[in-house]
Amino acid sequence: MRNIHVKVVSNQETAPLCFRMVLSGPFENFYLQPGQFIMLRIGNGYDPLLRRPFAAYKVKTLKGISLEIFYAVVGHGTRIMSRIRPDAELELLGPLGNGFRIPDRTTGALIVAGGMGIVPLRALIYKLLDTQIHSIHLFMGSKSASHLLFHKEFQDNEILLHVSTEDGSNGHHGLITELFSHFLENHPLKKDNNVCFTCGPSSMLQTVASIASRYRLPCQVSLESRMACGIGACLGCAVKLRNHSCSSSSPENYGRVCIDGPVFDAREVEW
Amino acid sequence: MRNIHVKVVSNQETAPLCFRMVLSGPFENFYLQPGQFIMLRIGNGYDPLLRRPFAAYKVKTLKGISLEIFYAVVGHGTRIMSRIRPDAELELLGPLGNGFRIPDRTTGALIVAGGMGIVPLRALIYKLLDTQIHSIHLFMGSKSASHLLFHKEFQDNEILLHVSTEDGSNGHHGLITELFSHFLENHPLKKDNNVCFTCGPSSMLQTVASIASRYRLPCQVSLESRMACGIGACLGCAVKLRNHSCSSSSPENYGRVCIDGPVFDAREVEW
Amino acid sequence: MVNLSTNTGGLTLKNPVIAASGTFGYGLEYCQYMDLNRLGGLIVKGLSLNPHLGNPPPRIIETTGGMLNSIGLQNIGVDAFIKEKLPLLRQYDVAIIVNIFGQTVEEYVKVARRLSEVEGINGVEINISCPNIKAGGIMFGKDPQQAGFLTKRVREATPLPLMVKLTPEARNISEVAQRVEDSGADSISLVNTFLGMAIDVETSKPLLATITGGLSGPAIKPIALRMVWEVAQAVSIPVVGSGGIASARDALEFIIAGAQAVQVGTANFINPAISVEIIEGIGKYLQDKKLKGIKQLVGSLKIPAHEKTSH
Amino acid sequence: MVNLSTNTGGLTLKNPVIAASGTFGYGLEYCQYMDLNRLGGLIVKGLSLNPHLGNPPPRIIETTGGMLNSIGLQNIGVDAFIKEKLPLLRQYDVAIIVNIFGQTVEEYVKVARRLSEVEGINGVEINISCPNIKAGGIMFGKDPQQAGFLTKRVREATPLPLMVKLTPEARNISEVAQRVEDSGADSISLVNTFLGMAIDVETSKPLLATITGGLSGPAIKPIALRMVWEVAQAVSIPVVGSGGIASARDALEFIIAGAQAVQVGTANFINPAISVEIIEGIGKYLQDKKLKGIKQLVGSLKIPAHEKTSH
Ligand SMILES: Cc1cc2nc3c(=O)[nH]c(=O)nc-3n(C[C@H](O)[C@H](O)[C@H](O)COP(=O)(O)OP(=O)(O)OC[C@H]3O[C@@H](n4cnc5c(N)ncnc54)[C@H](O)[C@@H]3O)c2cc1C
Ligand SMILES: Cc1cc2nc3c(=O)[nH]c(=O)nc-3n(C[C@H](O)[C@H](O)[C@H](O)COP(=O)(O)OP(=O)(O)OC[C@H]3O[C@@H](n4cnc5c(N)ncnc54)[C@H](O)[C@@H]3O)c2cc1C
Ligand SMILES: Cc1cc2nc3c(=O)[nH]c(=O)nc-3n(C[C@H](O)[C@H](O)[C@H](O)COP(=O)(O)O)c2cc1C
Ligand SMILES: Cc1cc2nc3c(=O)[nH]c(=O)nc-3n(C[C@H](O)[C@H](O)[C@H](O)COP(=O)(O)O)c2cc1C
Ligand code: FES
Ligand code: FES
Repeated sequence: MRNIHVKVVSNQETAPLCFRMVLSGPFENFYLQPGQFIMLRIGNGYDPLLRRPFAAYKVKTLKGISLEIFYAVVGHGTRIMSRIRPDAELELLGPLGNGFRIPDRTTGALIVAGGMGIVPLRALIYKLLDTQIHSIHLFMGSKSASHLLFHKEFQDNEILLHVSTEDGSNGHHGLITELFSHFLENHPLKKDNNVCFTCGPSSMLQTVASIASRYRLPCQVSLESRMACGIGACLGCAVKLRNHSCSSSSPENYGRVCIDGPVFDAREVEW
Repeated sequence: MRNIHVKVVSNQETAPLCFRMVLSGPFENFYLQPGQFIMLRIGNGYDPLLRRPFAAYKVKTLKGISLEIFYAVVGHGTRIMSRIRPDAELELLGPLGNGFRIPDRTTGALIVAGGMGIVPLRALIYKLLDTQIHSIHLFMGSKSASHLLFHKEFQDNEILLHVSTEDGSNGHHGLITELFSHFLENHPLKKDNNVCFTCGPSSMLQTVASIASRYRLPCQVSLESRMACGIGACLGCAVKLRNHSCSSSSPENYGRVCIDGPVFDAREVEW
Repeated sequence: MVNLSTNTGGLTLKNPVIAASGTFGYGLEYCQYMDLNRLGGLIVKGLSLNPHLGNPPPRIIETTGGMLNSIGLQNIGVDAFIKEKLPLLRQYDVAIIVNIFGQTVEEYVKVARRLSEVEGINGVEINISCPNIKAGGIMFGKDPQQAGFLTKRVREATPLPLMVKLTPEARNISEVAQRVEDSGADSISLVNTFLGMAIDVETSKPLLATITGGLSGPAIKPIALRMVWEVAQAVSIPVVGSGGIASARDALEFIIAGAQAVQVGTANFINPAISVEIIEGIGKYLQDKKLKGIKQLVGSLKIPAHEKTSH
Repeated sequence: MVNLSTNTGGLTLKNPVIAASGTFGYGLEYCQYMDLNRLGGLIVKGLSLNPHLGNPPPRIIETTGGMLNSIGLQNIGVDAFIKEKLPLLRQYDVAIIVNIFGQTVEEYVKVARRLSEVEGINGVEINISCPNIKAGGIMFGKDPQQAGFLTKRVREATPLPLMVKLTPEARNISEVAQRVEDSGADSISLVNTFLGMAIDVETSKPLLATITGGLSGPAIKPIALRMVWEVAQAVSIPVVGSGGIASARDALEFIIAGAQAVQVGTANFINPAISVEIIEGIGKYLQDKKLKGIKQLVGSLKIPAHEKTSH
């Protein structure tokens, strides 16, 4: 966990308002677990002021090891970010947070990704494959076909892909949670050794968590929250958790997405 | 006078902390007089917030007409500017202000430039040469030899170059005003048809103005001031002028560098 | 078509965007860069009875997300304005509001009276909030009683729609607003600048010749918005919001918080055509949201349930 | 070598840079990113007698050059701090100052007393300026009399160096400062955050669950600096400046304006090692200017001649 100086190698639009940014820097001993994230300082001035959190992925290039991030332009900070030109120097803090945990004896994974939520899950998929877990169902939903990231990449893989789009331009016409729920209904699983991993909009996570709990499927959710520090100091990224400790009188407490998460056991979260 | 969108073609350091930025844009009917300036919006966010004023110069390139500016990195805004990469899009307001006036029957020019002050004077020199005024003495001072802009360009020209540096690394060791004063002492001029033009740090301008007045040499000074609007609306760029109008009771008033200047008759300025 | 028109107490504007005083000169400075006819209104630089020299330079300095100014209300005086600027300005189809100030109540009254004698002025904005002059200005704006008294006197002097511009430096801005309302103002505008300063560490000298100056720009927006929200709840006359508005979204925030109209100040310096972009952005927003007009939006802030109970 | 040490009323710091409360966790969060031993001091997150849950999310939102927060003083309580955090923190060579708050005067007194019973705490900062809790906090800081009373009671309860943290929302901050001085404070720190708000125009809902929150960061620096300058002239105990400090130059501005030390808050989020960079920058500045120490710089602002006469 360090603050390092990195350089933009490329920054290009790969889907409508979705950019891929490649960064070069001292990434030799930079170990990122799937689900962990980085905080990127966008520019050298005070606008945007705070760093922004992104999932990141290590890739090997001809020039050495690079870091790759995929981001959607959703507001002021990411808009400015989308205009950064190659060679620009940025600051990066990471790796941060706790990633997905693959329990021992896991044999299958049910992965539910909404929109940009696929980004950290992609790293997880490769890790699962590396760990010889080959029964992977990926449920991937997005606004439209053009917003389906890594779609081709996954098709070439041995994973089982289930796609939905809100406009019906690819796969199921509707929400990915519908597809997920429908699938579980029709395909009884050996539940003990299957794990559900999910990332996406908060409302989707909540639905996935409740579906998973219905099928007694262990479920790990990667949450998002606005962050200032990313290292547990500001308490800005609070998320309400169920309180298991007896020391406190209140039935709930606030966890920090940045350091207690971003990946939480779905049962811990007070939705 | 328009607000136009331009693109950075290049942005490179040509002398220590002095950058040349080339901009492409709709410059066909963009007529800049020497001494006029532009206001450049640096970046797309709010840092820096205000545009910065710069002298600009039209150059023909293979791709059409470009605008060239030379700027010193002196503070927050120019530091951020120095990190802008080619292809970035900026906004430009201009041409602004009143430039140098070459009076009819001018036969000779005495030009005194301090530091970056040479930038608007360079355009003036070419205009003078175009107007068939060939008796041009250029007094050019800077911190050190490496900060002398356009030095080579001017050496190749038919103008008479007088150089000073504060560290003695080129020409006279000392201030350019010393060289200017010394020259006038030893070279009586046909004063009527000579004009003095000057741009540089405020203290230098003041000295040049007083030397010029001693020799009854008409003198035009290009002033600098912090600016917000650049178009005469905010009254932020005020400079104290001597009041010639009888209507006002006060012996002085404030002029606006952006629209009443930046070039003023030295006698108008209340130093 | 959406209806952008709004009303700020006796004055109907074709849209809610007004150029703020002191940031738009006498209006004419901008006519090369934008179409003045597009504006809802335009407030000219603060005018006094006699021409005013203003403060010595340096008068401005940029700060993060904002700027400090200590112009000191330099102006050509009300008579020169009427003679030289108004005839030109009147040719545009835009509400012309004149910002006035004085060192004494009497001076405010005289300027207001003078403006009421001529054609083509649509409103008066009383500046009781300028931090950059030593007498008058903010003196009247900090204290509810003085603000009320001044408003009353100017009210008596002019039939023109009367907007009173408050300072965020008031000890209790809602109280000042209420007093101003009770004293006959047609609307309230806020905020003017915050008192700030900056120092040149190389020389240990203040960066403004007057040491302190007024802070404006996006930096102050969150505080300004909070104050507008508070004041809008405290009075029943229209409120005109300002402070750091630089985009349609910013303007919409103020409207949702309770402003009938907004003033755009410092942002004019960043982009001289910003007001037109803001007007277009508001129109587009209303259209996207399928709202018929501004009125449906004013004060539409949704308070979370848990906050409603505890207030 | 230049001497960076300074004194903030009964407490000698090896340099004038202190990490501000609430932006530095319990200190330990930062030890992977910087060397805590380098800091002049470190103020831990505001502590109350019992653990405090804090406000519902969303709790933060970025604004231009700043951020709003409504954390609501979530903390583990003074006992857990003493048991779990202090032993680890004490291993560093840095002045540990504990920020405290309460809903009642009695609660402040109890927390202060509890802290005085243990080893390793170098000072207490009384937070009478948090805008994010409904009872206590800012209530005490807005009114000179209440601020004075609270200070007096805490003063009686602890022999530890006592810093009182003022709110810029005070109706007259210099008056509050004087009262706090008279009531036995060893030093005064200012400013805490400004009350602000932000609205999501897509939903018409406030962007913070508590509607309003505290504005911090570079955006507020000019106002904070002006207040520090005013308060430094109004009191004779040391003043600790804060509000938007993000570089050595910013820190130097506050020192020149009259601060004996500074607190760095929001900037820690932008760069977790910023305090060290600021300390180094101040050292370099003193060296370049051939100054022997901080003391020569404190309050060295050069007032222009024309301003001296007219004040
Ligand atoms: C651990 C983590 C990992 C993330 N990884 C990625 C990623 O790989 N790719 C990607 O595109 N995005 C990712 N995000 C979300 C990303 O950080 C936000 O989209 C970004 O910060 C928005 O910045 P902005 O200035 O453009 O938006 P703002 O202008 O600040 O806000 C625009 C919109 O984005 C939402 N938003 C802002 N900040 C966040 C945030 N921190 N989390 C969620 N929503 C936010 C706001 O609610 C608002 O609706 C991640 C977030 C977290 C917490
Ligand atoms: C009409 C005009 C033409 C100019 N042309 C050029 C040019 O061709 N090349 C060039 O390098 N510079 C030029 N300048 C100066 C240039 O605008 C400033 O150097 C620049 O705005 C500084 O921005 P900054 O944010 O880096 O400095 P800041 O951080 O704002 O200030 C750093 C230092 O620069 C000084 N400064 C800041 N703004 C100005 C200003 N507007 N005028 C003078 N000094 C200032 C400050 O007093 C301070 O000492 C011109 C200025 C004017 C008014
Ligand atoms: C350079 C400048 C000059 C100003 N002059 C005046 C003035 O003459 N009268 C007045 O009432 N307000 C004046 N103001 C205040 C603005 O009208 C506006 O209230 C304030 O700047 C806040 O809005 P903003 O953040 O959009 O700029 C001035 C502001 C600036 C920046
Ligand atoms: C997220 C956050 C939490 C804060 N928590 C506290 C706190 O617990 N106690 C306190 O006295 N001040 C608290 N503050 C105020 C800061 O200590 C500081 O006074 C303020 O942010 C202004 O300084 P800055 O602009 O450098 O951040 C907090 C500020 C922020 C941004
Ligand atoms: S972002 Fe600061 S605690 Fe999580
Ligand atoms: S910069 Fe605004 S009047 Fe000159």
